[in-house]
Amino acid sequence: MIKKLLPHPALTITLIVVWMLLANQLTLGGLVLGVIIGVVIPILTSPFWPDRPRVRFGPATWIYIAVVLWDIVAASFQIAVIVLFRRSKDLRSAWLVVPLDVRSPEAITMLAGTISMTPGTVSCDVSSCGRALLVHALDTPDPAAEVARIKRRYEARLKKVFA
Amino acid sequence: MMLDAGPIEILISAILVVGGFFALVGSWGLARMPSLMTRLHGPTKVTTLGVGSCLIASMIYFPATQGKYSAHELLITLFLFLTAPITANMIAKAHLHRQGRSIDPNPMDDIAEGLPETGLGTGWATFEGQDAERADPPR
Amino acid sequence: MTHWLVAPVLLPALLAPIMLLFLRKRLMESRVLSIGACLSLLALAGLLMAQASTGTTQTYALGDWQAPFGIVLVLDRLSALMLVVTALLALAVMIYAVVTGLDRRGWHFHPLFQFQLLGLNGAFLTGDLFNLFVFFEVMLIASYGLMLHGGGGARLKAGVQYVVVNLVGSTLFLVAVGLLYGATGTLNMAHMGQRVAEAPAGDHGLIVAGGLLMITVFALKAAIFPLHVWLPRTYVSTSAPMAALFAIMTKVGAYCILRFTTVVFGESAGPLAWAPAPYLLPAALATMLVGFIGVLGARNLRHLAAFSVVGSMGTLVSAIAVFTPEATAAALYYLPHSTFAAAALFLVSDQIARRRGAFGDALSPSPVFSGAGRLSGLFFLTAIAVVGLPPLSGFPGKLLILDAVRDAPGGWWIWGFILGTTVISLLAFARAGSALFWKSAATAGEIKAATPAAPVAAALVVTGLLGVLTVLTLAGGPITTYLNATGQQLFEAGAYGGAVLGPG
Amino acid sequence: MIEIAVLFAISCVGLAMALNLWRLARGPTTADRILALDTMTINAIALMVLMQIQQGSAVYFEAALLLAMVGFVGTVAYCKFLLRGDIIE
Amino acid sequence: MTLAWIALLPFLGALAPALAIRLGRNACALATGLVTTTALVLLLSLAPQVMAGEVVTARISWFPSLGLNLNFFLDALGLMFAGMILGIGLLVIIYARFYLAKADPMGRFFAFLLLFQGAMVGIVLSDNILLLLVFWELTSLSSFLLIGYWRHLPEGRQGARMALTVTGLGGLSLIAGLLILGQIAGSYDLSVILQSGEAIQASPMYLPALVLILGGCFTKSAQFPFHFWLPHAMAAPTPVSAYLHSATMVKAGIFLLARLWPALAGTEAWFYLVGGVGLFTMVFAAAVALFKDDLKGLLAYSTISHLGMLTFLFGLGTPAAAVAGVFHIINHATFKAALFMNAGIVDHEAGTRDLRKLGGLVTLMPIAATLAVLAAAAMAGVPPMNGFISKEMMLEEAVGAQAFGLTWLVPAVVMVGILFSAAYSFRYVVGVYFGPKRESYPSKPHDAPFGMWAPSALLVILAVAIGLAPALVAGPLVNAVAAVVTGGAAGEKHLSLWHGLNLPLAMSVAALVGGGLLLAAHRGAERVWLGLGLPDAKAMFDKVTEAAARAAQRLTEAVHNGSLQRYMFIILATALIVALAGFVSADYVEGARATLPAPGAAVVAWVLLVGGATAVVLGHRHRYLALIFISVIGLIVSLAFVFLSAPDLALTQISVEVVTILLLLLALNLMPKTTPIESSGGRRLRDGLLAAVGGIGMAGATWALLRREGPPSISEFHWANSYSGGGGTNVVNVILVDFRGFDTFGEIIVLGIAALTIFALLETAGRGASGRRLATWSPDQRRSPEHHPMMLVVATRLLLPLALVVGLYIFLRGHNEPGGGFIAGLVVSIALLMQYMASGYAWADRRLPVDHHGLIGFGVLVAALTGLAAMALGAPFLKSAYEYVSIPLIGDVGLSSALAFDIGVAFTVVGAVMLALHHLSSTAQRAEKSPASDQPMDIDPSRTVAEPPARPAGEGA
Amino acid sequence: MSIEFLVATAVGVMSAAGIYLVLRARTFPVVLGLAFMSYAINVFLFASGRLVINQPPIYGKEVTAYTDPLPQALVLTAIVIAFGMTALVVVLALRTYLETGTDQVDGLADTPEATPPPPEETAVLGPEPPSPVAPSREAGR
Ligand code: NA
Ligand code: NA
Repeated sequence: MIKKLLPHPALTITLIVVWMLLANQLTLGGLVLGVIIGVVIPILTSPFWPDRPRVRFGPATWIYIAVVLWDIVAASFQIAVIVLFRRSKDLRSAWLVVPLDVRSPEAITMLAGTISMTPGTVSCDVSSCGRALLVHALDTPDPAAEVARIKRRYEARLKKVFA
Repeated sequence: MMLDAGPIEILISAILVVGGFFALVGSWGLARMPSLMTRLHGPTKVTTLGVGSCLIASMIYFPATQGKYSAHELLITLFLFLTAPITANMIAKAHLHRQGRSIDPNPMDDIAEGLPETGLGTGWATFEGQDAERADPPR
Repeated sequence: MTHWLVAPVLLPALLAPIMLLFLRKRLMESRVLSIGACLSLLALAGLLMAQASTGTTQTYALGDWQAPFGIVLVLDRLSALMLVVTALLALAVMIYAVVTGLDRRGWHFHPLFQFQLLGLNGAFLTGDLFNLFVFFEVMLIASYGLMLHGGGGARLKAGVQYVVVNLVGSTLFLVAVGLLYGATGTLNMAHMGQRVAEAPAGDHGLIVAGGLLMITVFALKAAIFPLHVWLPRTYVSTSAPMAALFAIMTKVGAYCILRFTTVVFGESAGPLAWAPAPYLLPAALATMLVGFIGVLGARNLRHLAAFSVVGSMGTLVSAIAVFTPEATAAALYYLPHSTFAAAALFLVSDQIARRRGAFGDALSPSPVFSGAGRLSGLFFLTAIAVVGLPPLSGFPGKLLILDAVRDAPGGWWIWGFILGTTVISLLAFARAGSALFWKSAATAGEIKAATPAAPVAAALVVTGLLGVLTVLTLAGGPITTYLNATGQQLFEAGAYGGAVLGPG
Repeated sequence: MIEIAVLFAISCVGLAMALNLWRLARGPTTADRILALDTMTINAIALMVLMQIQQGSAVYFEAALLLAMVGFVGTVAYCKFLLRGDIIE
Repeated sequence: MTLAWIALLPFLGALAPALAIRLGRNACALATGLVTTTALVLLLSLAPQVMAGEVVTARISWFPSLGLNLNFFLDALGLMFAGMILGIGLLVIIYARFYLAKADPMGRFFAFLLLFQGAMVGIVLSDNILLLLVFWELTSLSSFLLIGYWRHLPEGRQGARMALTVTGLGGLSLIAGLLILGQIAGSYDLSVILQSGEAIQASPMYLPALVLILGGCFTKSAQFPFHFWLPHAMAAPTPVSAYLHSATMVKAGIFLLARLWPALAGTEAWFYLVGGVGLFTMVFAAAVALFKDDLKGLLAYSTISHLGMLTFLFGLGTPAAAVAGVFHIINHATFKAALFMNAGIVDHEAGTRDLRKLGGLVTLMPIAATLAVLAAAAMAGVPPMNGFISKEMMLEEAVGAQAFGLTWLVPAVVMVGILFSAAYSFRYVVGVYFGPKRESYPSKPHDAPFGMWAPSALLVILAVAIGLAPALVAGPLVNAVAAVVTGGAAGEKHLSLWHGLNLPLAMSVAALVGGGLLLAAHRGAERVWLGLGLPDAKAMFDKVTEAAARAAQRLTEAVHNGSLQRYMFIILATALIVALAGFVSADYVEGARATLPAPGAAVVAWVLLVGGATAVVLGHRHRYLALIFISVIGLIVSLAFVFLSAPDLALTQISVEVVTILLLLLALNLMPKTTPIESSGGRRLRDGLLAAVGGIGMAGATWALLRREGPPSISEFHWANSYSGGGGTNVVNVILVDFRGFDTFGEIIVLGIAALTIFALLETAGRGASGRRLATWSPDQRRSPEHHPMMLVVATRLLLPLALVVGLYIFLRGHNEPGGGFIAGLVVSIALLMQYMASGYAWADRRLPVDHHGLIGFGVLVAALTGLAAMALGAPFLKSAYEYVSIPLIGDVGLSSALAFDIGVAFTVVGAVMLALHHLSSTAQRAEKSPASDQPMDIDPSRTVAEPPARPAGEGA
Repeated sequence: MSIEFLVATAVGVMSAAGIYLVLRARTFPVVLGLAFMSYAINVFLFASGRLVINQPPIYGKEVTAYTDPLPQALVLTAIVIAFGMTALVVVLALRTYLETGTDQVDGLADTPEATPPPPEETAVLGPEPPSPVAPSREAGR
């Protein structure tokens, strides 16, 4: 019953927040409307999201978000430096293959997205079995270390979010 | 005016300068990098952050100057951060597909020898999907 | 508050979605509803004509927003006339389409047909220039669907041309609206007329350019030379009933030229009065010539019919281009005549082509075919109507025009062209009929019918149209009385504006 | 001060868009052009936000939001076309 | 009113034979005869009054404002002609009953004949020249049917066509002439026109009117050079020829000359034009007739000759000549009808009409021979036949006439004419009935049945009677008619056989003797005649019409060559020229509105737009690239809109843009990806020039508008009443859904129809040539095997609800802030399309069981019903209402009927967009050989069984 | 340099591009041309209400300056209609191509002297790129 009514509780919360952001004012009426929307829309769209990934809103999640946000900022500076100052022929571009432990498509996507938004790496493809990510690194002296960093810094944390 | 600049103004200005700078750098990277894979990095991260900065600046600016609180910018940022990696991923896939396994046969690029194996016995999705054989059209 | 005025728009606007929602797979019900709708529209149009014939110009403020701020529908004698013509033609075409099963040969025939009527009726009623654009688009897009209905390669190819040409036309329409709005600050045609009259001299260049561009767009719809080029292939390629229905589409162009010019550039427009007029007459004359030369050079019946539409538009617009009440009245007599005559010609051509199997409508002899007697009679009468010979209405129609334009500048040119092109078309139709019926009678062989012959009811539709022409002829007195009043009404300075915008 | 910062940022974004155009025209691969277009869209969002600050007006927001959403769909469609020809299959 | 009935009876009666034929041929002929007899009796009942000098009239209003009314009048001239038409008509009907073969459809024949008869009677009874025109043209049409009656004969077809074309041409000339005449006289009624002779002849328009009217008369009465149609009209059945060439059709032209004589005759122009043409025709046609071997050909040219003589007589312009003309009309009708019937009998019985195969029939067909001798004598002008008397009268007038100051010219020419006339008359009789009997004739000749020769006998008796006692038999009528024609100037003329020994008699005798001699020397004369090598007018006519038709065909096909490229060029160039011409034709003063300084970003945007446009134009042959480039334009335009205070526009542009791109990409998939270079350099230059001029024009127009203030816009009202009257603060939206809601109503209908048409187009794509092409379609690009990339699928799943929330938000705020139903509908559509794109058509479609047609219908209906609700409350359609209602927990909510209207808009938009794209993509599925899997993503690791990787993770190259 | 000048010239450029493209021989460029014309006309129609910055037509009691909302409403309607029309013409072009095998606007078959365009990956405005290993065009054959 609950599952039918709230197919994606996290989504419901997100939508309520989004609605409040859109409405741009904190009124009771707006909140009621937001709740209605947050409940109704996931029900309407649930056929398009048949899987139910379990997302935990624990500290792990917040830590993960913080780490990623920080890395995005750092990444940008790093890339900026490369873009501005590094000569093209000095670039140490490399392909990385990141073997995956996470299995849910949501988690893999999250990881891939994180990789893309963080320093010097863009995830380009998934293996056809879904167990490895193809990542392009703009400038990396040690590809293996980079892979290890990705698995440690992001994948390990993600596993806790998608428990 | 400049003399009146309070800390908030300075903060906003700084964020704006940083935002503009990142936006420019991202596009500069796009323009000057030697190959598509290297060009992909600038816009994905730097430009997105540049836009994000502008949005944050806006988010601070309106409450600070006009007393109008607005969180709309947060939504745009959310959207951009959600979509930027997917965009990059799709462009990369399209590029991989168009160029074949030998990526970026560009003399400026040192990864011309091709894609690595997955190491799992299977291929990359772009090249070897469920119906790889059928999909290759007759030459 | 009387709502009759909006009914010709609302009726199809409601029926079409209802058919779409509930009758998509129910042909019989759709047919009954469609024919019923056509009949109701006819009755409605008749009622409105009766109201208009009192001479008062009625308006209907949509959304209760008065002109010039909101959109108003305006009913005067002219629009009532156009509604009646449309409804009559629609009824005939709908019956023909049903009895020949055209409506079964594709999707959404009946809703599209209703939408087409909606666009036409709206265009004839609206008093707002931009709203006219919207109804043009409704009318056009429905016509695309109907034009393509039934499919086939040639139809599709021609459809591309038809659609593209009209899209460019719509673009030009908007350019004109932009210029006129920018220069006058209004969209209501009556109001625009007042603004044009008051406009400072420095604005005149833009206003005239906008006005002429507007006329150009209408001329494109009306198939006026050299903008007529799209018409023949379109009309030839579509199904006969749709070509027959499209006979009214060219008249929309003519109607708009008349309405727009009299309201916006009318007598009261001061220095800009009748500014578009000088361009129209030479173009109309050339249209007549090109049309009837095309009739003479046609290789098949449908080309003949299509070019005769072009030619008759030249005749019609040449009378309009004179811009006098008398010539307008004459043109308005010729308008329904040429509409029904063209429709009859397309429909009779279709029946002939069906009977001739693989020989189709080519103007070359085929072996004798069944029903040739009846069809030759219908063809003969239709040809008489199109050429403009007595006893059908083409003859008084042309006489009325000749009589009315005599004293106008360029009147002798119109005489020469009308009489000259009548000779050409006479020769052409004589050749065509002779090849189709007389030579065929002497050609050996047998026809294997490829397409099912049209039922007798199809011939009855043509007979009905010819009957309408007969009524037009026999009732010439009362009809011309109405039309003369229409002409007077259109040219009465400030009358339209007063009715739409209120006194003062 | 903010005015100057905004002006600076706008100039940067404007310049960035010009660079995007250069890449768009120059290519050389189709993916480069898609990327250039996508970046241009994102820069346009930045421009809208900056103009919003410059003018002190809030009407740019929906446009920016919609552009973010729609730019993504467009880019995906372009890529999908390159990959499969058929964008909806 | 009797008069109107006489004119209309044959028309109404035309149904009688058509119906009676079911009862048999006799019934058919009887019915026809009854109609004509009735009309004749009615006519004769009026005769006493008319002969007493009274004019009988009937007036029925028809087109009063035009002056075209059913006004009839009967005077002596009308009586004479109507009597001839109906009387000879009756004889022809009797004759035709026996003449027509069993196979000939008699009902049709008599129906046509009655139509023709009615038209002729109408001409002679009309008091209104426009009405006369109606009947005039009707004679052309009905004679066309009669001449072409034997549709299997090529001569019949050609003859009919030629007759119609020539007389039709003349008819149009006549229209012009009579309209001018009416204008000069101030009325189209003959009774008025005939009173205005002096005014007419004094008018500067007299000469044009005269020439145009004569154009009608001469073509109808086959005067040179329009004579050539008449001999070919002989292809008609002989009864028709007899009728057309004696009393009717050709006489219509003569009738009109006589009718208009008081108004037009007497001037120099009339004398030379009418008299000259008549005289020449008389001589020329007589000469031709002499060398015709076909009996009917001979008679046809003799008709032309006699018509020439009549024309000549009326052309002389003297009252006495007019009397002679009137008298000869009667005489000619009697002997010519008789001769035609005779020729028909010969043809019928001997099986040929060729003089070279005939001869010596006098013993085989004594009755026919007797009749022929008498009728031909009348034609030759042998006393005591009626033709002799009128010829003498003609000669008398000819002797007195002088042309170009020469007194001998006219008599000399006339002399030649009557000499030939005598010769061909003799030739007819001698060639058919006398001379050696032939070995055999195509069929065995014997005298015809009574019914066939009786009508001609009657006519011959009449001819003899008139000849012997002209004053008694014809005198009163001729005098009465002459009085009408000349307006009483002729006085009483005593008709007599004997005029005394005078020059005309001498000429007559000389002509008869000379004619005999000429016949004797026929063979030699024929050689001379053929040696002249006169051009064949019919061949020339044929050549001219054929050439005209071919030229028309070539011209038409050259102009309308089916090239859209050309059409577009013509249309665009015309629009440009016309607009430019309009612009320069009136004053223009540059406006003084202050301009806004452009910030740098605007300049950059401009550069982007121009660069994008250049890229599209230069790169348009790579279609896919062009699509990428064109997106730049959309982006910049959206930016411009938002910068220039048009947020609604920007939102709409942005969302429309992407749907359009999706649509174009979907279509491009199945189409060629490149455009070949087909236009020549010259054409591209030409197109480029037009584009440049057009661009400059548009830029100039924009600039001109932007630089001036212009009058106050009606939108000031919208601004002022948006909130108070429309209940919304977004004025644009209030305009859309309220002030101009009717526009929006139409607009969603356009969208709906577009989708319906797209559906109808694509629904049939699987059939026919298109279906085959789809079935054999193979992708023209290398394709990645992956259909549904995992990451994309995951992202869109999250984006869908987000986008829906945004859509809802945009919808709800639209009335007060930028947004509204249309944009919301597009946003929702885009969100749904994302699912289709990512997860695949089949998968998404199963999850969206929505009837798109229904959505469209529902949307339009909701919008319409919103408007109707107002009507139910007595307000006009689409009148809006709004109310702020308090809802528990939510608070005050502004509810506007416009919101319901906007719901309709949104539903229509979603329905239309989804319907279109849905069917576009399903069309592509038909072409797909390896359908995508049902799974929403190709790779779903959560579905695959977890197993350890084959070997440790490989690392980057 | 004024905004008015930029807008006017932009309208001119878009119109010119539109006119040139609708005069091409294939349906697809013609569709692009129509799209261009639509852009041009939308901006033009919008401009008929004159240009104003930062005064959106959102009514407020304290707001006194505003841009002319009417042309905006007209352009909105025009955009929607143009969208419907474009959709239709695109599908019609596709359908015609499927039915007849040619996308010539005149419905004629490809002319033999028609020359193929240069390879796709060539820069439109820039110099030739190095030749790719697996050029997509060849792969497509
Ligand atoms: Na809106
Ligand atoms: Na709208």
